[in-house]
Amino acid sequence: MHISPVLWQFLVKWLNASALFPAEASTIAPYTDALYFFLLLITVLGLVLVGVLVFGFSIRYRKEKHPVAIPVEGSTLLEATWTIIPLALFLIVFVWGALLYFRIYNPPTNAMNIYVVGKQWMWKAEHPGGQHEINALHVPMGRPVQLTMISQDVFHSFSIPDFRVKREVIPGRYSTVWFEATTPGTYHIFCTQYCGTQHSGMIGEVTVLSPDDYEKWTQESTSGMSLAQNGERLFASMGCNACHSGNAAARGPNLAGVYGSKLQLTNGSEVLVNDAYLRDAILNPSQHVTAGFAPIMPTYQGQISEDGLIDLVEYIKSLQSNHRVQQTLTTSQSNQAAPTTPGVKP
Amino acid sequence: MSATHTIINLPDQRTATLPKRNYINAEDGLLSWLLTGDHKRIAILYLISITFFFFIGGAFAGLIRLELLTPQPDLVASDTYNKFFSMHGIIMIFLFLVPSVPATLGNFLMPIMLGAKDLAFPKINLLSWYLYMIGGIFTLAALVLGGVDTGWTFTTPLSTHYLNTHVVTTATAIFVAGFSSIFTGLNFIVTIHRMRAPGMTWFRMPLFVWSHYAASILMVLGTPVLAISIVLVALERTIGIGVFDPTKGGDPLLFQHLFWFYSHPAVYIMILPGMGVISEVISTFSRKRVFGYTAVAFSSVAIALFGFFVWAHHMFIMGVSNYSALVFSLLTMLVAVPSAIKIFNWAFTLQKGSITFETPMLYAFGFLGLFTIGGMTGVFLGALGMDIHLTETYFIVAHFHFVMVGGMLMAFLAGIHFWWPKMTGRMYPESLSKLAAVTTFIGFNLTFLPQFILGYLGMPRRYHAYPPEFQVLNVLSTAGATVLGVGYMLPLLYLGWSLKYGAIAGNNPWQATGLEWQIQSPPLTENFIETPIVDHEAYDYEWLAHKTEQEVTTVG
Amino acid sequence: MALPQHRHHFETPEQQREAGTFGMWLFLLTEIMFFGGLFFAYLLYRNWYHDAFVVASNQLSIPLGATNTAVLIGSGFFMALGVWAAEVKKKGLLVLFLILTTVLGCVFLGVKYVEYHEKWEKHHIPGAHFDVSEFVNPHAYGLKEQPLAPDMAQKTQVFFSLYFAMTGMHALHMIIGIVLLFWLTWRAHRGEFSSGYVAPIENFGLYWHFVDIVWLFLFPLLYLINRHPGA
Amino acid sequence: MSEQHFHDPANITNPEHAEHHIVTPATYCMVFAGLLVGTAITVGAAYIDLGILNPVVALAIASTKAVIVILFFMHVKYQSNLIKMTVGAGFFTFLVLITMTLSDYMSRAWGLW
Repeated sequence: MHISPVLWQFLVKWLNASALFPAEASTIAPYTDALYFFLLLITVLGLVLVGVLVFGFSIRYRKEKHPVAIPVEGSTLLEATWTIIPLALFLIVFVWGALLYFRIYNPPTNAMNIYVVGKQWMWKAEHPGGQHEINALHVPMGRPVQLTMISQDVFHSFSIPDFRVKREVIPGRYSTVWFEATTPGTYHIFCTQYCGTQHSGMIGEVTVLSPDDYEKWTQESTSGMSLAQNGERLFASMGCNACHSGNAAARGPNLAGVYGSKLQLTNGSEVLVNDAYLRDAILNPSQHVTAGFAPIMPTYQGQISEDGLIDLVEYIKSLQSNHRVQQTLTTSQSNQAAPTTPGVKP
Repeated sequence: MSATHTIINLPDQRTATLPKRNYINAEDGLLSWLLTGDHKRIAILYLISITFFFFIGGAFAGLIRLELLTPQPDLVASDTYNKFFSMHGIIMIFLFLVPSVPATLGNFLMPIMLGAKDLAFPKINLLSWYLYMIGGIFTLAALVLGGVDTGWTFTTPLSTHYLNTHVVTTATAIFVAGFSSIFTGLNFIVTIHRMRAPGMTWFRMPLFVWSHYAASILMVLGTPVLAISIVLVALERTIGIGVFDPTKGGDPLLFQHLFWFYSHPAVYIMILPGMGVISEVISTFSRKRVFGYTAVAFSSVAIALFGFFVWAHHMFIMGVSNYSALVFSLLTMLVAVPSAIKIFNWAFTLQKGSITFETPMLYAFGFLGLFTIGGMTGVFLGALGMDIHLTETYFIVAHFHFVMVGGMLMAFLAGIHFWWPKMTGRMYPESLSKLAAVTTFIGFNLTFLPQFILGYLGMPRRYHAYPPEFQVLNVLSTAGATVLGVGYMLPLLYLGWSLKYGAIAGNNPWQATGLEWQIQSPPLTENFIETPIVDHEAYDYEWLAHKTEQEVTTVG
Repeated sequence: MALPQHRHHFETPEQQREAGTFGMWLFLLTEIMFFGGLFFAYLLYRNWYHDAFVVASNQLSIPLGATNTAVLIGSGFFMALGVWAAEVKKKGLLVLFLILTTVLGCVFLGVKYVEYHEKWEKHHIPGAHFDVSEFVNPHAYGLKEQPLAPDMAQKTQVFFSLYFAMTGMHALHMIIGIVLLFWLTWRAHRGEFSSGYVAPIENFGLYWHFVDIVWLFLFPLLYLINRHPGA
Repeated sequence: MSEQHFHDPANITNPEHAEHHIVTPATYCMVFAGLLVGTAITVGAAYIDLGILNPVVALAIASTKAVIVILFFMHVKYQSNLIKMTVGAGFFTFLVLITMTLSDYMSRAWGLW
């Protein structure tokens, strides 16, 4: 049969361009693949075993060869065998899978943080330095990156198959995922949770850069204002500094150094202040009243966008050092004097 | 196949006739069917309506595969594509898979296998069919009015606040169809407890009955939780209550919990009756009692019991706590064990048998292979770390199609072929049906094996357009779907043909031991002329041989 | 043995009766799980938004709720007596008790209507018209409650969502039950249950008592979260 | 349940069978009174500050009332073990729903959410 060379060329190109196994582009990928191959191995073994039994018996005991069946009741020994061996295998898989799960979902402490906001139907990444990206994400190679993600509307799911990471992006609550990219290049970002009409259009690319290139990229794409600076403006414009002034007589607790600390609440519980806590304390303040303060803070539900909340959280996080505290005080004083910054950051 | 290969034991075709009086010709007229209390007639009603919905759902599957032939979104608009997979899922799950074996084969056979004249509540049985049809009509109404694009999982807040399609209509359909399923399960449980013939002890029941018993428990206890969560979704859409709405303080994960509390046991509702069919078929064509009868029986019950404890494995990446993820993953591993026990017991049933390879047996072999793959890939997804990469991709699509289509549909077809002579009194054409069985098996593997690879590559499910490097595997899958479609059309054609032209089957063409094979085909309306007294174990082929011998001496 | 209601596929009426009872109980299992989903949602949100639940719950009237509880217990009591009357084949008593059951059931629904109507007027029905001002600023409305913070006040909507979902589902069961009661009363009047065939009455009784039980839980959970002032 | 109908001892007579027991109106009246008293106690208890015990007491009383209704009004006391187990199974599954779901909510690292 004759195949036209054009068609042939097309087929060859098409087949070459197609993928069979995803790239291993993160430190997690080899671990995931190891478990995958182990599981594949026991699947194939199990399948071969069942196949050998079924076909073996079928050939050996087919009617022509074996016209009269011999009754067999069963065998406790065999039942025990195929209860215990699969159970043992499955338990190994369970332990292995659990270890992998904690490796994937527990970020190292030195991870750099990038915020991701999902909305119908796009991904918005916000770097601490103020770089914003839509449906794209630039990350440095060889450095752990933690994504703190939230959705503005429905459930989404942030997936980078070549890194073997995925996490649901949920409305109303931060979820996190981390990875450390090992190979420069571009990789797919998918939204894997069905989220409405353009679900399959909610894709993007993560670009892994060498540390130098990443440095260059951050310089070039900065918007001039870091998230914390945006947050500072928002902090002042919402009048937060009226209470959270840091003075001893202030009506609200001092926010300097609050991030990462253990906080005593009026209801007696003790909480660790993290991103999620800060966000919730802005939206549902009455459930998070610090001990010694009155529950007078109004809710900001519906008044600040998720991006704005991220800015505020970043700002409060940045209030760690004494230097920043000083700056805040001066900024807030100057802001009180000056007319409030117009326009809430979108 | 020459006669030596088979056990088919047909009456002499020149003299053979269908029994003069049977449930089909007992009464005439459409009304006599629509108002019947006879479980066999209701089973036939179910069979017709289920087949209808199966092919509608199948048509949507075909359209989905056609769209995915190319990476571009070129056949239909995104909204239309979303409606395709939503309708495919809703119709196939709630209108085909859940009622498939229980409502047709189970309805037809359960009372006969137990030696009863009917199910305990014939009117409720009929009501259950009407509820099914009302559910079906609502689904069709949603379809005709413009479809629904929630996916079958109704994820909140997407389904409650962000879609403008006919969500409430579809919710009503699922609610009503759910009650159909509840009533079927309730009827089965009461029948099994209360209607067994004298001597039919629990451990003399066929395994088909055991697996239906387990599935019925799940139907009765699981379905209402789905019903209430669907009601809450509908209320949230219509009047705006705030139980799942995060902006009002509700927790959308609560919906996931309630939804999967039913929808995970639902997959056992779907697969357990199929397992019952496989037990019957493999035993009959090996001419041997099922290996480890009690182990198989108890594994059905164990699956039903553990089935209630594992639902959150659908939510590992959704933000359930790490601790509960651990618990649910561990329990998921436990529920995999009874399925493994069943597979090995079936394989060992063949040992020392006298095996023949009629069509139902071919389907059963298909089931064994495909269900093994489907079950093992389930372990992939139950392993926490692995699940992160695999969930919400084509891997999971392939996994549940291996279990549901490769497992359940294969079992359904095995059962339909196996009991076709009993239901209609006529044989299906053997060689054509073998061709269909092989076609289905090949087509199925071609369709869904590439999807495992696609899934590991990371192709997300429910994607209308996809990156071009995934195309080759998608083309393979679509090609397989075409073959699979042919494989499913064939039985429709030749089974229809056999209604009129098939060979007369006689009472017991397979020389099987079940009570249903000891009565005429098709059976009388009241099944038994006198209540049978059971004095032998299930699958006792020596008893059968002895009985046949006696009949020959007394009659001849 | 020769009851006209004995169906052919049962060997004995006894078998038929027990099958019916068992079937009814299985149906009640589904009802347990049906309400179970709602009760779980209640449990969850009550713990999350306890303050809002307390204040919102205090908007419900204890006299009305307690009266309704008593009414429903009475209705159940007459239903139980009805079952007894059928068992001892006293037709007149049976009809009387069924009518009393129905009347009390209707009274319950009437009181429920009054309560719902009040919620409607106060804009406490969840949805677009829901209004929290009464909870943010109770003193302006003459209430002695502590004011809720605005964010917590919003959560009262969750309480009322559950209140209407739970009592609504319960009321729906009551309405279905009352429709069935009319039918049963008519059949009892024709003497169908006076010859020892009592299964429909018994099974309906099970259903009716189950609906009672749901209310026995709903009443303390919804009305009595925290009635002691100052806590 | 007389003998000659059933050739099968394993099926109908035990353990899923129980004699049809007719509960007397006197019992019903006692139950009725008990339920009314229970209601009064619940309302009363709600006005006393018992701290964490308030919901516990309320639920305990409600459960007691429910058990009384189930046992007497619904005749479960006089029913076969099958029915008793059926009732038990319902509450068991409800408990599974609650405990397994709570296992998630109670161990969430994010507090509420």
